[in-house]
Amino acid sequence: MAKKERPIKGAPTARDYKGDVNPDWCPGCGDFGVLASLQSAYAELGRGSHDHLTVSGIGCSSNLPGFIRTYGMHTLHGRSLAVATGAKMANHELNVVVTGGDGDGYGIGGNHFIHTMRKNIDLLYIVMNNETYGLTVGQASPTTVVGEKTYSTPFGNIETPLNPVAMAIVSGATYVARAFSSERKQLTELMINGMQHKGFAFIDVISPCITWKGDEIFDYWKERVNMLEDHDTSDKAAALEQAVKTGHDTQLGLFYHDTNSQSLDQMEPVLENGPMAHQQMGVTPEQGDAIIKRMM
Amino acid sequence: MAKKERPIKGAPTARDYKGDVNPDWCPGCGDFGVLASLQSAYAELGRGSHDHLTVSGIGCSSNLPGFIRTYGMHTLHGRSLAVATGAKMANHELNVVVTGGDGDGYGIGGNHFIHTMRKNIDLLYIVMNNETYGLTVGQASPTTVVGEKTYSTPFGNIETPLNPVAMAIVSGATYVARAFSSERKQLTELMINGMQHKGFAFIDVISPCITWKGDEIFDYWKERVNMLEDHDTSDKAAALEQAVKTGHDTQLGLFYHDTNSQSLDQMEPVLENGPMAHQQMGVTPEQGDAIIKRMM
Amino acid sequence: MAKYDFVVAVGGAPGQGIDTFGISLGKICARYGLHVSTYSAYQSLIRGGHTFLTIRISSEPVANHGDEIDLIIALDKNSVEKHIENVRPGGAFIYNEDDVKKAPERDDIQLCPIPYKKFSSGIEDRKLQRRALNTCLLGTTLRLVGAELNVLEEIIIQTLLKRKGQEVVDANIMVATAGYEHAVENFTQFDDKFEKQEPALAFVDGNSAMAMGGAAAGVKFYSAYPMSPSTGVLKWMATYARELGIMVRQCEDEISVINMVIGAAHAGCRAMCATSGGGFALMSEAIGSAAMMEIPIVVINVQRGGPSTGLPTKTEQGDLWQLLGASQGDFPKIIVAPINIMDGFHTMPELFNLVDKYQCPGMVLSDLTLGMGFTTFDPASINWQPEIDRGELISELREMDGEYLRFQITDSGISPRAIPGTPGHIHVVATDDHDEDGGLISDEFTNPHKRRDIMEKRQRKMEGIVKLLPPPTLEGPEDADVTLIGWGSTHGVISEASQMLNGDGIATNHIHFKWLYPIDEDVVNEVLANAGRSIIVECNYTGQFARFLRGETGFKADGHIRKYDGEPFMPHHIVDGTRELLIGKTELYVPYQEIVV
Amino acid sequence: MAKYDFVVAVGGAPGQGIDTFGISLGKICARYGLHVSTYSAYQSLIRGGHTFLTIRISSEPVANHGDEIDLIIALDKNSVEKHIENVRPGGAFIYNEDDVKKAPERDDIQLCPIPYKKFSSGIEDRKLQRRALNTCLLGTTLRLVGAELNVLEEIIIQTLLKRKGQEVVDANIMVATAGYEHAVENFTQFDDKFEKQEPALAFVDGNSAMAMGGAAAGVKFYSAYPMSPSTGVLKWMATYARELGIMVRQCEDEISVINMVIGAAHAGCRAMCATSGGGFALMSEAIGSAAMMEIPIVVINVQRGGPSTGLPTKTEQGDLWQLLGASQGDFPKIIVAPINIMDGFHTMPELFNLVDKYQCPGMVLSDLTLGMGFTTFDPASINWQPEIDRGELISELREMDGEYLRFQITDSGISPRAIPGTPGHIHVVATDDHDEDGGLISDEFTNPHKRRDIMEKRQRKMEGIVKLLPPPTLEGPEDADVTLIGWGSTHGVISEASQMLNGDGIATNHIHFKWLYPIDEDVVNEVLANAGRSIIVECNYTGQFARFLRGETGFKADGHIRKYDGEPFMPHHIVDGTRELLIGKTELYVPYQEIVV
Ligand SMILES: Cc1ncc(C[n+]2csc(CCOP(=O)(O)OP(=O)(O)O)c2C)c(N)n1
Ligand SMILES: Cc1ncc(C[n+]2csc(CCOP(=O)(O)OP(=O)(O)O)c2C)c(N)n1
Ligand code: SF4
Ligand code: SF4
Ligand SMILES: [Mg+2]
Ligand SMILES: [Mg+2]
Repeated sequence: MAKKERPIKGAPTARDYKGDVNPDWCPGCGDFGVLASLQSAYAELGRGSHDHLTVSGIGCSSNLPGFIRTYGMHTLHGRSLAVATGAKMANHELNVVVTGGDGDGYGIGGNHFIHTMRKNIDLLYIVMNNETYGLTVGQASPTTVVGEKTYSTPFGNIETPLNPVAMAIVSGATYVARAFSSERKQLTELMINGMQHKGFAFIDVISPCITWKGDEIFDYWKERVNMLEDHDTSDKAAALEQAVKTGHDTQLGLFYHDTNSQSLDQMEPVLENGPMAHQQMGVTPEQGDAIIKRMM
Repeated sequence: MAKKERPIKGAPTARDYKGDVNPDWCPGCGDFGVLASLQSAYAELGRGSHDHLTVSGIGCSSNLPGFIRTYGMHTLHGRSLAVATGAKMANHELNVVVTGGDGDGYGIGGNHFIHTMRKNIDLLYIVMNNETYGLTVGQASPTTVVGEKTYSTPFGNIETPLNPVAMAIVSGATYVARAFSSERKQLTELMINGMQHKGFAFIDVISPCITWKGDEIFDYWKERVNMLEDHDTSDKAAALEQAVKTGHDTQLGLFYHDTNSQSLDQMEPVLENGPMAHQQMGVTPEQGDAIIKRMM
Repeated sequence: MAKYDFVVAVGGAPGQGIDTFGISLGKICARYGLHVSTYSAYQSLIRGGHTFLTIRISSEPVANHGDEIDLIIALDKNSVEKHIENVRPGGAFIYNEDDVKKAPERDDIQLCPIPYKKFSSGIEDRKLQRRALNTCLLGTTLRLVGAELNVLEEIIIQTLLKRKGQEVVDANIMVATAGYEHAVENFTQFDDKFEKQEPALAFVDGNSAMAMGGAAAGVKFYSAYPMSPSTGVLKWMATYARELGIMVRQCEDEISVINMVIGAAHAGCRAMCATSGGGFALMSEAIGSAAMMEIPIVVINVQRGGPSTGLPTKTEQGDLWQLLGASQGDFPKIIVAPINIMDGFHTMPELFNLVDKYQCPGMVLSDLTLGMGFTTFDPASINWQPEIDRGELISELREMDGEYLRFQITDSGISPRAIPGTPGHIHVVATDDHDEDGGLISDEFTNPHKRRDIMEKRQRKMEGIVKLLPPPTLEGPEDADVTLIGWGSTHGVISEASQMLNGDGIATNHIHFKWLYPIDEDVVNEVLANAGRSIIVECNYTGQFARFLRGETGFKADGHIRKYDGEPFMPHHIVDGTRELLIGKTELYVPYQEIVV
Repeated sequence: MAKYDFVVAVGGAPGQGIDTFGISLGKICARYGLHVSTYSAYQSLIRGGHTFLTIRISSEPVANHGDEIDLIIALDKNSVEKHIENVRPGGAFIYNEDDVKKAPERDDIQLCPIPYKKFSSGIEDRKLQRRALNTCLLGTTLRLVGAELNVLEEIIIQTLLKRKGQEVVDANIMVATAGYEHAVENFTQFDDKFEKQEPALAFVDGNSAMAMGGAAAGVKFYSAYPMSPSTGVLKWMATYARELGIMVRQCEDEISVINMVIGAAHAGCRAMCATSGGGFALMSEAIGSAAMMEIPIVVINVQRGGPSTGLPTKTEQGDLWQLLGASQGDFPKIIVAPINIMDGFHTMPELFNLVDKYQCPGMVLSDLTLGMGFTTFDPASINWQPEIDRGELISELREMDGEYLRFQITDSGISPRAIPGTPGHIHVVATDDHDEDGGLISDEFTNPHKRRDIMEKRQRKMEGIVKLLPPPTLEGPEDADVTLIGWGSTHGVISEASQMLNGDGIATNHIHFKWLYPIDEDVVNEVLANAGRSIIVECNYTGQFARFLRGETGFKADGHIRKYDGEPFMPHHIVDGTRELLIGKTELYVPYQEIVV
């Protein structure tokens, strides 16, 4: 989608981040809320729209970069975090936001998920978790609950779902939250703070799929979510304890925020001279001589 | 390695599980201790040696199946857990043990690691964690500590290592332990209990590489390890708290043991008629007719 | 009886029940003993998507969706606008008159507006009302083609009663009847009408047919990661898992999928998986590992438009080179491309017997046209108990002279294979190269002579395989002026084009390849010796098969017809292309796609 | 000066410092201005491993390890037993006499036992004592070939002083001197001796040469997952990362490696990675994605013995088809196989300019022989500032008429590429197919005409590329009786075999392919028109290049020489094979590997 950069007059608004293409999601899809929040969050951040790069994998949710007015990459299924890491390392002045689905991020992309967090790459990763493979017509995903009948589990799923929030804390993410696509205000705030956080920020967003989960899915979630309160976000063990809690309720909010650790770009000495993409290319004659000398 | 099954007279001993090929590890390698413990554990279990299947990936540690007298598979780098899952699902009467290295299991194999645990496949997974890619001559691995100079990090590693024990607990392993290859007795016991545990049993074994870490590496570990004590292995939150502890000491022992959850083969209805590999193949005429009827 | 050949197409948005329409009409045809071939031009299920399903119905077996559409049913306004021009003159167009402000204008066809709101006003549940539209228009359709309404009623009961209940059944029957009756009163029937013929047929899609073939071949383990257009195989397997005793596992990614298949196959099950191009790319490393460990597996690649994520809902024959090149190094492997939907069924036991015998990976190259297309078949043509030959498989203790050598060097290259759990045959299989007893060549010692021996042992299996694979088929006159050459899924459409050319006085024959690798140069060249002016027809840009065939046999075709716009060939594309090529202005003809969805 | 040509080989266990021996001797030769080519037959570093390093030294440029060994140095007992027969008659054999109970028996060579224990008894540190053995025997070696000891001393200081300290330096110099002096007194020098020539050369391995070429080409991002035999590229990059300002990242797997490269390249860096066969298989999906998103990347595959994990420490040219078939569908790509070590250096900027211009993936096919082999080169022959042409890259706001279309349809197929961060050019790149402005064809709408246009746009780039790629080279007489045809790393050995055949009166020329894909059929056939009786020489089982070449050009060779035992060709293998093939008993000759490690 070509999205001619609109001249922004005055403070940017969410409208300035609207793409030229209308979202092709089913009416009522939870992803609309995430898109709207992200547009607000970008606007709030106040940088030029060309300073953002929105990277996704493949899935309904991963179509998002097409609907937003920033640079975008719609990469391979499961590979968004690796591509985004490469882009961030090449130009750490870009604000790189990664969006995708639970299948994309926790299924096929699981290895990049844990290792990108371990390395504390300075990204905001937003997963639209609808507990299904939406685009491929509703198979069980790594977050599908036990017992659920799906395209691939006609007699009910027998595999325990994974816990993205707990996984993120353990893996080394330094900003870990859960949100709900219908709780737009909280979601937007978490996004803004996540973009401002220097390090890996992760938001697991409950973003229901009405097509494969049925119309009642929003009510199901509205009835269960409640806000994480009286919680010390700097305490890792406490965050984990909250994260592994099971039961009827699902907590929303910021679970963990590590403000001490440095992100990889902050620790990488070769970035001292500015973004790689803008540094001098090649080898100077002096450098070349020094190299050759060691070979003689 | 062809390993003619030796007739076992009386109770089997570790010797009965010795392969025909001598380990090709560097003298002093930590993996010797793991091999010896595994041979003892197999013997202790008392089943026929052909009832075991030892599966590995690629790496120094992954050469282990060649040195042990059971059925063995030396699969692709990082893929042992997936192959082992397939074998277990095909014949759940086999005792399937998976062995490998930290690079194999936590690096390239990371996605299978978390998902095999999530599904609570009935395997024993032993990782010989030497905090390096031994076979490829000593690059940083996902467990290499910050600051370490390696082949790939000549100026010191800047990436935070991952925490296998915490990761395992969060991912859904139901038996999670850490051991040290020099603490043979504890290791053997953990292996036996792990094999007997119905579900995914995981042992992260500190198994030092003297070639890339230097001769002092054993002393380094001996000085740090101590036993996990006064710990309730059925308490997940407590196990996690122990697991995420940082500092000078490294705890050995069983962190978490969930005796309630069922393993996937126990929950899978198609296994009610015995191992897949021995069930009747094909479609009976009656079944065929029933299928066709739905297509008419 | 004169040949009956009629094409119906139905357009609408996802969620409007196009599939249901297609399956119901297909089953009705099947009950009439009429043959069907369908093609669905669709998009991923998200808003704005549009589907256009073509259903060709014939008194004779048919394997493409034809050139012309006799009757179109538009389920939404969009379809009215998009497809009004796609009906052949003299055809008919059925639509919901509530959808359109101004009736479509075409005076060379019969326009059949249906007052659906009126017919369905009795349905209180709004959603149900919306969803029953397709059944109403199907009622109208049946009348136009001269089929009986009660067959539809039976099918409504069969498919909906248990899942949806009486209310839904009643509503559907009510609107179907209204649609039918309205046609009786207002519209003219087509001259050619449905006539029952024996036997009654069954109706199946290509992915299910392959799954069924796998089940018949004795598959006991199936793993998958969803990927269009292959997911139907998973669906069939998951649906029948319990009934047939098949272990079905959905995995975290395609790498896991194939490695599980390898593990399950090693432990003694016939095991397979299906994916599409990108998933296959991820599997490619493990293909070589199966060959090295000499474990028989079957991998199905249902091709879609590439490159990369490409066109998930469109067709292509673009993965041939990917399969030929999958994984590093040289190793035994078999590649087969079923030539039509039911051939997908028959191929599976054939292939499983081969891979079991030769202990190597087998790859099936299907595509979206085949995998997601539907056909009818005679239930009697299905052999549910094909021969199952597991080759030299050892699962019990036995007398041996000397040690068991898993990779024993033999003349055939085949070494008896013991499965874990078998007493007396303990061994290790490895992806590192190894000697006869499995000892590693690479790490522990590296002996070029042993390596050469074991490499030659493995590759000798190819000599056995190539002898067992049937040669390409030759249809039509032996000495024709024109020879159309194709592979895999295009058999039906090329076959028909060839008949049309012959009908037009251009003597044409048709050589078709199903077994693609290994190729026996001499045998194939013997068949190709029958070629007249040769034209290779394939559904990709670079002529993947043409380049491969030339490399293996030296055969260079005189011309090429290629399509790479995502839509499958229609017979006239090939007929027109052949004419153009005969004029000789060009060596490559790329048909223009007239129907745009 | 007469041509000097001398082959030294050293055998021992890992940890005994064979590499050090090789690098020191190589550097000494380089300082003498002598040319060197090395081949190391080795195994993975674990106990029981054995390494045999062959170092050919010549007054003229040389690019293979030769046929005969003049002098062998055995660092352990194992090597004494294994290699005593490998010295040519008249050669010499140096060994540590403490190692052997009974002196080796050969009276046609000079045996040179060294009393190492005695020489090194002054070294107190046992480990140091053990490790200095190679230096001692190198001292002896230098005397036998007529080189001066002080050059070695300089090198010991250069390489050891900073890293290991004075004590280690002193110990090494001491034993080197003892070894040298002992030879002065006890052994006879070879007749042909080292003579200094100008210019002094530098000494480098193939992986480093490619890394250097990448750095010179302006690579700013390098990611890797370790895999033999490609890991040397990572090592060089990691070593020089800070000095040259290159971002080097080790990843969790090869999938991550290539996807990071794609991300970095999209954000504006020249980016590359290196791996071997199995790692490349994992990367294959992303190759197609780079082509679809039109992002220029470079991937190096340093081939090793396959299939699967195969022979990690052995060589093969077995991945050609893997590269040809990597990823589903058809897309623009470039495959190049450097013909010798320094060509690896020069190839990188050439390839980067091409992929930047055509915005597509470039693949480099090296192999173990090249990647882990060493050569000497004239520092003046290195261009550290090659032309860097980034093609149509936009990184600043500019005047435009109308909208920026990332995938603008142009005659060349090239569309100007803006990098993220550039004002005024916001766009999305996608692995789904798309139209000119990046809008998705597949999911949102599916238009066969747009698809065809964009597919043709992409593929038009191939027409531009193929015109820029140099044709295969022809060396030797134009009208020869025999033509040897090779590709990639075998250039040096085929070239020498061709000269030998000419010397023996068999008029031979040599056609060599470096740029493998795309191939211009007409241009290549013009070169091949010079072929006499043609023989394709390659290092794999199925004749991957022969089959590919025939497919692209129709050219069928008269005979084939193939090797697939893990060891590289020696010149006489090709000479012998050519003679056999000329007799005409066979079409395929597979040389016997005489030297077994
Ligand atoms: C390698 C590969 N495997 C499979 C697919 C098919 N595929 C496309 S989207 C998708 C699932 C998407 O699920 P999720 O990421 O949860 O996104 P959602 O559609 O639910 O938003 C799959 C499996 C693919 N494109 N590539
Ligand atoms: C796909 C693939 N990538 C890379 C390699 C190369 N490789 C072989 S062993 C190894 C690392 C092994 O490390 P680890 O698993 O920790 O085992 P260790 O040798 O330390 O015991 C690597 C990267 C490979 N064989 N396959
Ligand atoms: S299928 Fe589900 S996830 Fe996809 S767009 Fe529709 S509602 Fe959203
Ligand atoms: S390199 Fe390290 S891990 Fe490998 S065998 Fe030697 S000591 Fe063990
Ligand atoms: Mg999802
Ligand atoms: Mg390790």
